[in-house]
Amino acid sequence: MNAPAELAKVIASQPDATLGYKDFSLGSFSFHRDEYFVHIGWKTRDGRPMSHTMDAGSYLRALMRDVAWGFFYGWVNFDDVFGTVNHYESVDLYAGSFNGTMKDAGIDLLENFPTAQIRATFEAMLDDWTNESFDPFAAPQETGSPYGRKNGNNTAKITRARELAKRCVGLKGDLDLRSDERGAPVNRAFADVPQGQPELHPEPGFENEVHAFNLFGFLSRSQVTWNPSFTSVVKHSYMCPTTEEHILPIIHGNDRVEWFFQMTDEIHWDCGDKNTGRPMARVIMKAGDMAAMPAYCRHQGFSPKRSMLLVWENGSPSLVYEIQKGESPEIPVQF
Amino acid sequence: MNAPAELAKVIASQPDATLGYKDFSLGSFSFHRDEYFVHIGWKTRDGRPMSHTMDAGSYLRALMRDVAWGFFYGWVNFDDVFGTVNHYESVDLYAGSFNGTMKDAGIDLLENFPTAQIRATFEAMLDDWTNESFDPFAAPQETGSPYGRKNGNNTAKITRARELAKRCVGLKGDLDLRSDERGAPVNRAFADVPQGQPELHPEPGFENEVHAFNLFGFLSRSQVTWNPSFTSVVKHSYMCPTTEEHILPIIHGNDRVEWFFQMTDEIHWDCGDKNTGRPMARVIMKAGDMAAMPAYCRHQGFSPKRSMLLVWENGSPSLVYEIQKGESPEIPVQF
Amino acid sequence: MPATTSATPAAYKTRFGSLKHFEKGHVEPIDDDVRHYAFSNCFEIASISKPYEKVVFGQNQIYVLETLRAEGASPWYTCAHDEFALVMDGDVEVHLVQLDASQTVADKDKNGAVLVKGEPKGRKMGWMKLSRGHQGLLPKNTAYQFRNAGEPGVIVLQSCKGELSVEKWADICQSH
Amino acid sequence: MPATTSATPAAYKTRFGSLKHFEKGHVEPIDDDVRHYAFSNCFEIASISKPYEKVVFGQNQIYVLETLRAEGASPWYTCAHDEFALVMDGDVEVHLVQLDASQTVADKDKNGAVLVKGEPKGRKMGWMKLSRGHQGLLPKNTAYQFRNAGEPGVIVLQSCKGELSVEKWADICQSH
Ligand SMILES: [Fe+3]
Ligand SMILES: [Fe+3]
Repeated sequence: MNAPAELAKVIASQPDATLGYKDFSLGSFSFHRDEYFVHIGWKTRDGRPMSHTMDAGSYLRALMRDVAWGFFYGWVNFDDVFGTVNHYESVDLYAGSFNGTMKDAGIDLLENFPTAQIRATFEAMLDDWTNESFDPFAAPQETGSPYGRKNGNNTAKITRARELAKRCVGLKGDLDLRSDERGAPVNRAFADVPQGQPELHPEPGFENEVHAFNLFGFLSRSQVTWNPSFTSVVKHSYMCPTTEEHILPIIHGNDRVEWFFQMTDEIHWDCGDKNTGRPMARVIMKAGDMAAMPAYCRHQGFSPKRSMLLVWENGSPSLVYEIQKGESPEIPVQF
Repeated sequence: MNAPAELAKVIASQPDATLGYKDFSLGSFSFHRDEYFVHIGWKTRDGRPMSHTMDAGSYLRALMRDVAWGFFYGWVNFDDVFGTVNHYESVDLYAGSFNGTMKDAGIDLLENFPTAQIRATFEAMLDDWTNESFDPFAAPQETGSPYGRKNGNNTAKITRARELAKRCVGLKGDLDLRSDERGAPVNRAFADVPQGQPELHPEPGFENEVHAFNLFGFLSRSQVTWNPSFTSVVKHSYMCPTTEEHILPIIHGNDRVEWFFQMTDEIHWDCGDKNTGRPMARVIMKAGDMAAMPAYCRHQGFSPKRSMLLVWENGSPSLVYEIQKGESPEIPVQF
Repeated sequence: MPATTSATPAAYKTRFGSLKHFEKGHVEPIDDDVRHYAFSNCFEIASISKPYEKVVFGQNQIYVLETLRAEGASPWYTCAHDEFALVMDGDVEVHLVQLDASQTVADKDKNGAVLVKGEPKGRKMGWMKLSRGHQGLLPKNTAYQFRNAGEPGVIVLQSCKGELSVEKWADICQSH
Repeated sequence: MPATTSATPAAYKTRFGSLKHFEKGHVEPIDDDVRHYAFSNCFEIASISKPYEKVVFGQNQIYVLETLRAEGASPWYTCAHDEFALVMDGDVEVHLVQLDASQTVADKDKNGAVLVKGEPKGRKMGWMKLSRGHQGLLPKNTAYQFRNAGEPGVIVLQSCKGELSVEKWADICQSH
């Protein structure tokens, strides 16, 4: 096992003389970006070169989530070919391993990396390949083009910290409410969301316990899309609401059942088999709808208007072991 | 059989009060666009509703080709789910019929329409859903966003005629050369392509037979991407060169073998099974490379820089019948 | 550098659901059992629920999300852990009492709310009024009561499954 | 309204291939036989060809695309149908003669070029000089000759398969 400093060493080339971007490599994988694309290269087990091409915008939006979420729960598929699986202390990087045909053909590659190593590489890649005019967290109508040659950086926007309440948003010492002053104006698509806070009538001494906040108002001020925050916590039950617009940049395959509560507007989900990618269901969710994503599926959402989605996650640390032992059910409920 | 006028009747709603776009229907299919997406709806054979969501930009770029090419040869897959099959006097419209899993699950729908009917509907849809700032023929770096609410039209750009030489570009009475004056300036990505015409030394009376032209110069002035022209014709052998940048907006499944000659720069192709979509090969083509697309595959290209591709098609009218009778080989050559 | 094409900012209408007006989506199965998606709608559930019936509509191991129809005054509840109430429709008051140790849940690890036996004893902590989109903390070991005076409302409760939780999945979920 | 982010137009370099410098791509099979893609490269073919060997590198029923190494003067050819010559490298002169009926191809439906027997008889039509990217018409029933004086060049010929066409697919195509 290498020392942490060694693990976090990023292997990158000098910037390309014309394009301005660096090439990266991680284990047996190579990464190259040009004006429009990201090219991923690897070798099959019998030594033949394989490659995969992704649109640079799609790739950077996916990479942004993978980095910001710390590789999240389970599978972060950038598309039908490429992605990561989180093992919480290490991360699998793969090409083709969760594509039914590529896996069957044996031309896939999966390599495991210490989390520090893949994180450092992904962070450096994200910073080098994101131009100043492009914000991968923003909705397409809110940002510029991801294409073209290297043109500055957007480091502040790609290093936003995830907002995680410990007990509840707005409690003393916990995550603050969002406001204009804190750099969180109301999003154009939520201009009609009432901003008033709940009436609180605490008796003296109970000011931090008689507590409520305007969750919809809080979400209307989200500056990012497809990036859950924690707003309230019951033991290891996390309310992770988020605002969604356009396409979820990843196809998520959770290692556990995950629940979606659609609080406003609508999202359409494509659900497929986690291991092969073949389509299994569409889930059309409107305001007030609840649906579970079974643990055997991967899912990608489409939100026509910025909407409020409550992602409800079970973050129990023992769950990882139950999943490994096959004791965690893949379906949400039997009836 | 209905009369032609009846066939060309387009079924469209009034414009949506907020979005400004019309809904369309064709047979059992419904079509709706919003700020980001096109939503396609149909019913399964047992009467259940099914739907499919596509990014509006991807949809309009694909629709543009399907309309401009008169439904082309064989399959024009808009993506892994939706598309058309040309039968030359009629056209199949389908959802899921060439997706292995959806077809096996029996939830797909395929309906056949007279060409005049589907063409009129597609043309009206393309015109209504394309805003003035978006040119679906242009490369992403050359045009504005396809997203948002209805904002004008771009009729001139979406009704460009396909440029088809009868014998050879530049011959008297045949397709003209391109020039600044004719509205065809040199593309930024081909500024280094020599514009000189070949030296011609005809004897008197042979001016229209001692003929040559600068094909690369002609292509450097293409105003569109992924839209082949005819430049020279030998019997039913058509040279269909085209300039490519970013992603081929459709996944083409030809009904016959098709050849690609990469004249400059490079294109990477994803090739999959025509009937199911499962991946079969990647083809990396650089300047001077030739490759055939077997008739059993569907293919989609990725061109990092605007490049010149010669698509070489066999347009023999008898080929359609040979294909129907299974007499046309699916592979280009035996060796 | 926004790529927006509109000259003027467009006015958006956020769609909320309510007991009186909700549109329910659905699962479109391709090759799967729709019951595995446990698809329901909180407004539909509340429209067929008894007042303050704690209908589980999301569960993950010990954890639940429940839909409650807020109509009139609820019983007084207490719970050994924090809970949170998100109001999805109507106006709901939440009254809180710092419960005497004698009335709190004896088992500190007990999951889910229980009914307070008799009237809650202890100092009044105060109350709050929640409207649509407001989320309130129900601190552990307090007594709380929901009160709704006007049109019935809908609460989504973040909690653990307890003795008052009602499961009727077949009644609330899309099954084919 | 271009979405370009650069302030100044970027200079692009178009990559052409040549006999002296070409980079060849390849097929990456996933689940298919690479031979079904008949993958070759005109510069590589020309680099191993005899002068004016008509190497078929694309075929579709009766139609072909051939790669010719242009080096010195070719024989005189004639053909019952139009052909087209696209120069991919080097400078190539094409000399044309309006062939006397006695020397043209007797079978009007015959596919592909044939050698003119003896010196071509008929009026000189003129000549043209083609450089990289130039495409010239080789009108049916004329005699034509390619002449290359400098470094060898490469021609891609659009024609039909004929008696002079050379097929050596296994030598030019990626086979595994
Ligand atoms: Fe997820
Ligand atoms: Fe094609």
